[in-house]
Amino acid sequence: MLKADQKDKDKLIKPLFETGRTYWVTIAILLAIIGWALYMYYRQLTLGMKVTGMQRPVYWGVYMVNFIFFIGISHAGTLISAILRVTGAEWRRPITRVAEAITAFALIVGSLQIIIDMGRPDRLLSVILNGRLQSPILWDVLSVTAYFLGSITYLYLPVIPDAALLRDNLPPYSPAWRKRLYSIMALGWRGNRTQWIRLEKAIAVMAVLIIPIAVSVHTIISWILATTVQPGWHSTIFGPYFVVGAIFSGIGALFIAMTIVRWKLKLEEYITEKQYNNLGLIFITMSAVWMYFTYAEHMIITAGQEVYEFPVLTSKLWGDYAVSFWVMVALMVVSFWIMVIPRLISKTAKRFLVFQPRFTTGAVLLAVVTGYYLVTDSTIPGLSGINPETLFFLVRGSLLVELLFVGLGVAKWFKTRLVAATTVAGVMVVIGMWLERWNIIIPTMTHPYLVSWAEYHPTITEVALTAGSVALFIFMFLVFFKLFPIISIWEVAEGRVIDAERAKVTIPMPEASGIKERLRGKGIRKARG
Amino acid sequence: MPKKNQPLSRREFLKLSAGVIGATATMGMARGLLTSLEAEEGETYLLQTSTHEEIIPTVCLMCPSGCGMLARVVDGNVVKLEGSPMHPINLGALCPKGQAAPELLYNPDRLAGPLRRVGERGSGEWEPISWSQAIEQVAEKLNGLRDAGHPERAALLYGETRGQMRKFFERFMAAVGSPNTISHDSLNIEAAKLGTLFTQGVYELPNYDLENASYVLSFGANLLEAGRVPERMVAGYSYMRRGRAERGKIVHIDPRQGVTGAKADEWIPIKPGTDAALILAIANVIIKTGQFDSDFVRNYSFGFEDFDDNGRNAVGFKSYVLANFDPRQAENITGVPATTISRIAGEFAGNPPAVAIMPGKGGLLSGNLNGLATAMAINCLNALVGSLEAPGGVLTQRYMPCPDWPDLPSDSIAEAGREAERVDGAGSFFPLGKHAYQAVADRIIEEKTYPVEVLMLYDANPVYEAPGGERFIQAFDKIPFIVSFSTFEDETAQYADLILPEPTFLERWQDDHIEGLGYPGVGLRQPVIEPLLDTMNTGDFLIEVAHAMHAPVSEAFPWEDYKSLLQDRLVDVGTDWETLQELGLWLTPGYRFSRRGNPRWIDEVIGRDRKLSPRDGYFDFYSRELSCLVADLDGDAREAMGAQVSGDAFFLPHYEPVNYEGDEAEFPYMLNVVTLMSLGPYSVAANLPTLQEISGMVVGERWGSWVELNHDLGHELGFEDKDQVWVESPFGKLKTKLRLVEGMRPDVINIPHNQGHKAIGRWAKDRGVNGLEIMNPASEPFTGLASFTNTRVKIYKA
Amino acid sequence: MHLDYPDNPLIEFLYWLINTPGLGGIMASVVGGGILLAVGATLRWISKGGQALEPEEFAYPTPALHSHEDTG
Amino acid sequence: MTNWSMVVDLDKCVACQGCSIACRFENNTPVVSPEEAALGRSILWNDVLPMPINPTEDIGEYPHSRRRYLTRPCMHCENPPCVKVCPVQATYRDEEGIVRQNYDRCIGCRFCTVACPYGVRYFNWETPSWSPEMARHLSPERVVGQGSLEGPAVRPKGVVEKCTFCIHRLQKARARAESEEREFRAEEYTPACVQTCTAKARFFGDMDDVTATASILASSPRAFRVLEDVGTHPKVIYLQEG
Repeated sequence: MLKADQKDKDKLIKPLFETGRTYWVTIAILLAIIGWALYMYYRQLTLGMKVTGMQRPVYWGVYMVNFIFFIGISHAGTLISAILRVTGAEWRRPITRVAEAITAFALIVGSLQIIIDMGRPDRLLSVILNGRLQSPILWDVLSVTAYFLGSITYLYLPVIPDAALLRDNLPPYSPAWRKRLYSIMALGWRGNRTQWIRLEKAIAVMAVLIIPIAVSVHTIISWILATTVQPGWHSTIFGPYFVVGAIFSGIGALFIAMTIVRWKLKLEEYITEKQYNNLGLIFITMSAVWMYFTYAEHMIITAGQEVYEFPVLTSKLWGDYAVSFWVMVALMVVSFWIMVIPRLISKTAKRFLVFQPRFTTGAVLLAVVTGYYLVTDSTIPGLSGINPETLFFLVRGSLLVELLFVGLGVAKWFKTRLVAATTVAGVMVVIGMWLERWNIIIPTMTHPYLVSWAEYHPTITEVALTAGSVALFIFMFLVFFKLFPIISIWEVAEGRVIDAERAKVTIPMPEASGIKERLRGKGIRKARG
Repeated sequence: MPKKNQPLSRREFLKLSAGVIGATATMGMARGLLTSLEAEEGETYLLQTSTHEEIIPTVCLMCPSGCGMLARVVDGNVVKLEGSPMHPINLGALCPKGQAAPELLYNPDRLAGPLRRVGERGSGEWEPISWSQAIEQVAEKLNGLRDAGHPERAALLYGETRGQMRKFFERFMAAVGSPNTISHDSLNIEAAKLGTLFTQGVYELPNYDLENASYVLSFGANLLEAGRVPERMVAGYSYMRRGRAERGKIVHIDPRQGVTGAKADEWIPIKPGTDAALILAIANVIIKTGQFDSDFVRNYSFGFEDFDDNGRNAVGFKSYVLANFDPRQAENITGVPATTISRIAGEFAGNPPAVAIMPGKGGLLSGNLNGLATAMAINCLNALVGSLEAPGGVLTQRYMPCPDWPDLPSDSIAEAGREAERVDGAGSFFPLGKHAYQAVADRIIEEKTYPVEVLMLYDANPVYEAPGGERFIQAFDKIPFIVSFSTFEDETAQYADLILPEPTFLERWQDDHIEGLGYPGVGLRQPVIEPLLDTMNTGDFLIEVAHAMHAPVSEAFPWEDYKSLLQDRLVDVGTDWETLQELGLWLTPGYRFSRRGNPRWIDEVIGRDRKLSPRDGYFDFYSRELSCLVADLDGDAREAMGAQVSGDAFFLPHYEPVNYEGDEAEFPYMLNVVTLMSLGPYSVAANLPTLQEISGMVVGERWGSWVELNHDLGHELGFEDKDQVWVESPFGKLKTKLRLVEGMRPDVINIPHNQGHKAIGRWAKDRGVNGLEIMNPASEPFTGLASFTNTRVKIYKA
Repeated sequence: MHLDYPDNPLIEFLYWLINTPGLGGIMASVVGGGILLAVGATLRWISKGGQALEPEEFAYPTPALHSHEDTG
Repeated sequence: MTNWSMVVDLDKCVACQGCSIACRFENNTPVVSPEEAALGRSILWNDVLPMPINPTEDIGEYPHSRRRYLTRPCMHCENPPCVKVCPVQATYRDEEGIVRQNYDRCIGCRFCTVACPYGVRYFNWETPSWSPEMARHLSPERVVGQGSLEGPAVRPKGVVEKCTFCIHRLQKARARAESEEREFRAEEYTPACVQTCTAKARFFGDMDDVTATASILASSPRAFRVLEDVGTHPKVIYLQEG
């Protein structure tokens, strides 16, 4: 009999057996959406792909965008948790389970997109029977299979001790099937030393193996596009660009999941600001790298004299896809801003006018007014004498300055609200990364070489199936975490022990006069004990 | 041979018993039979094909080209049509319309049998009747007219008649006693034919020896999309371009670039309706530089120099042109720079053989005599450089010899009826006119002549194809009995009392003169399969009607049916019926040029069809035929009828400014309706879904209409490509999609023809717009030609 | 076209490898099957670890466990 | 070994679209509804494109503007990007250089349609349909083998189809030569578009036969290939205008 801590029991095990109304309502809504999507898919099967907005030349549409997006999200987990495990980052412990679950479910939903996208899903088996290794689709089959199986394993291995713990600490009112489930899942886990050592070895090996597989998955997805000669896709940068984007969006998804879990299950004690802070730093890095790649990708097209690539670029910069492109850029910039700037602002910044709420409010109002004039293109009273070209720059310039001030004010507000800032950034990045996939696939598809340029508008079928996919993802998440603890109990417990051990080590503080104050000023405290 | 992936393992497969299609195989064995034998036990088929296959030659009728076709009939179904390699017009090729003809044959909207109207006219309520009932009813009506002594009150409007059909109709109506056999020529080719008659003296469209021409000037002749014989022109063009050692040059002069302008070596946008001025300016340069064919001009033409007309010094072509058409003057009229005119003139005269081409249809008709004058000018230009009846120049059409029709039985009622004025006023109200199809509606409404009591419509859909065709519906109110022979319930058939559907051209007997190459030939249209539906060849029907009528009409048609009539008529073509049936055509290949001045020149080339002026072998620069025809009208009378030049200029090719309908300030654009290669001129083509799908290739549209406007101008006016716009003329307005195109004069807009049907079938109905609806419905007072291309329009956003 | 591959058996073999339908499926099956086998074996190995004759059972991996490992 | 190839003389071509429609009736491509056609879902294995089809190049200012027209069958590339990406070898290049398509194996992933820079591959967005009357003009020919269905056979929905150079005509011509116990000659095989070409602008033949008209024309100084720079090595060779 393994004994769980009372705290873990209350916080992590009890919720598995107590289900509120909200949960069931959510499940019902999700099932309704999934049902709708199933119906729409049935229509697509019987009527053909004509129910989608895809066409010639836009042979790939939202399904493909979803595919890349979900596979990208899947990098949340396994890759992050694997990297953190391998590098021995202690703070990873409370979030590994969530991350790994995201991976497994995003992979399922992502792979499903390919089947949805196929004209002949009944011939799926043909890919195995007649698979040709020259086709990047086969590379994908290989790497996604490997990644999926690896991720499932990687999700499952740490579940074993928890399943055993659950098996032994079931509340009295739990149904019998759960006992059976946990017994089976625990694989006869006894918790003796050999098992622990073997488990940890297996996890360590998996963590190392999963990293190259994960990198390969998104590289290969990018190669599906990059191995064709279509304008805008045939780029060497795509491999790393997609991997970075995947990790980036994965962290964003992880932030959202973490926050919801933390809020709903009141796990503030487990998932602390430390996780947000540290993960946030990785996020900032990825954001910067992503922006670098994005810039590089577009920069090279701008400088190149490719007559076929240039329209793809311009359609993003000021053409049909300007909205999705600039919204993506804005989301990324703002998310970067609210992650970075609050960290740079000093606590005492309040004494500057620009950080005061009333100043920010003023800037917001002014920005709204300026924006209004800009959008409606109306004349500004009192400025009619100015040369229109000067005015053009004047209005845009002042809007920019106003927005900068708004940004500073907002950053100050976020300074003390790390979780909020991170979550908002996460949401932005998830949306932004979906748009990024859209901006990569659709403008190229609509601007091919020798087919008349086209417009692509997703139909209700595609919307339904996208909604259904998201719903399915959340549904699997909810079901899984009704069965298994959201936080790897044993890992957290191990972490507590390690923390406790570390706490015993004291670094003595130099006592030289003045130094204490100076350090304190930089936010470094004297070690306790 | 590779073993792997070898597409066909022979022994395993089938054996073929006889010939098959494929370009090389068709000539001698037009009737092939392809059967597959059983495969040996346990072996797989690689190619599965039909068990029974036949190749039957026939002649296409999707446009007036009359291309030879080989129908591939597989198990009783027509699955493919190929061009007949023997046929001189298409030489084995076939355009999209011909290729798509199986959709006409198997069109689900075809009428399944004869119908009689039961509801109100136009209500679409019909009852099926039997053919004998139909024959009886029509015969009864015609007998009734004859009994009342008014056989002229029967009228027949016809569209495309091939081979014997036109003469057959004329004979039928003559036997009944009516002069009213009215062709739709006045909508399209009549101006060109009259222009040729008044100069060269033959009432024919000129044919062009493109194969041998070095330099081709095309005046609005959209020869690569829709001429009179597009397929023939394409074949000639292709040979001129790359079939021989030296590539010929084509200059296309047209406000719209189109495919022809795009393919031509040079495209010269010209102000619409001013071609005559350009042509005469070219003639001016040629005369001034002395580059004309002086032998021809001196020895075989009339009216080049001034001449003495009963003591009056009449102005000849030379002095008229020199005085009035200096390139600088022409520049002001045409918008073509004088330098360009001079250059073109030099190239034209300096690169013999050179030929100027006139449009077979459309383009020339511009509201007043200008169209006719332009056609005359083009003929004169060809004559000036000696390109008439010369290799690389203009060829004159000859026909296969046919026996004379037997004399009509003596019939006093009919004879009296035939003497009556034509209901369309051609030859009387319109002194130069031969047919005035579109004028029929107004003249019936206004009761200009006697009432029409029986109207028959053969391939005639005036409600759709005549400008302002709605007026025909009004006119129909005054006609008690209307019979349509339409295969489909088209816009006009909707208002008929009887619809007696004719089988499609793939199911009927008909002959076809091979036109466009000059030399005689005849094609034979034969049923490639048994008629699918309860239809009847109109020829057969009218013979049956004649037989059912009282004597002497019944005696006028000693033939059992139309096929036996054809057998009788084609007895002299030089081969027997079986060979004709097997090959689908017979011809005397090779154009034989007549030497200038010899008897064949006089009999066949110059002056053949002159009625009033001498058939002396002189080409008329100054039209004697025309002057005889309008001898009754003095200068003032001519002016009253709208002529804008006075004196001798009227009889010379001249330029008349177009009288536009619509004020230029309010209606800034000229509306032009263009025929496309894809949909062609015939209404039924609009109901072939395949043709609808490819209809708008030139602008990247499918299914439906659009209006073309100059790209830069459109942007200047604030239009965006693909905007919905109204096109409004003084006669009405239409809403359609705007397409901005680069190759287009800024003062012209184009609407493609053959869309905007209100009937016919599921694919044609309510699709796009019919530009003719808003065009001027007037007729030209001298010739009775439909003068609709003088319509001005404006466009604005919808 | 002058892009033909050299007449090298290795290259020909590789081309055969990537261009033959079915091989991709076999490869995918091998990879998938291999992973499944390896995972199964690992799980079995971990599960079998429970049969070791060790009296202590650890709900969590404690320092005691680790320190023992260090020394053992 | 034969190496089938086509030459199109654009100086002769008049953009009549006879080729497109001959192809339709030879190969049973369906007509799609106007709504579908507006989405570019028309299936014309050989299409005629007004060039430039997209504003990637200038066609000049009025009155010196010049449209060009390009008739475009499948290029049957020597280095076909579509074949490389097909995961199941539903499309492949046979030993005579014809890029073929097996409707029975295609899984409808549309990778090939995306990979093809010429847009010659068409996807069946719905089940092709004809009214019972219209269905009578369908050609009964089909090329079948174990697990393969090619040629004019009516396609099911959800698969990709394309120009085959009328592969069934080649097989038919070979069978005929066989039944007549003689050598097959390259001239006996002509795709439908070449046969119907109104301007005689198309030439078809064996590129490996130096005496064939097509291969002589292919060495013309006017010869060019479309999108040569994407490295597909098309076997449809065009001859420039002028």
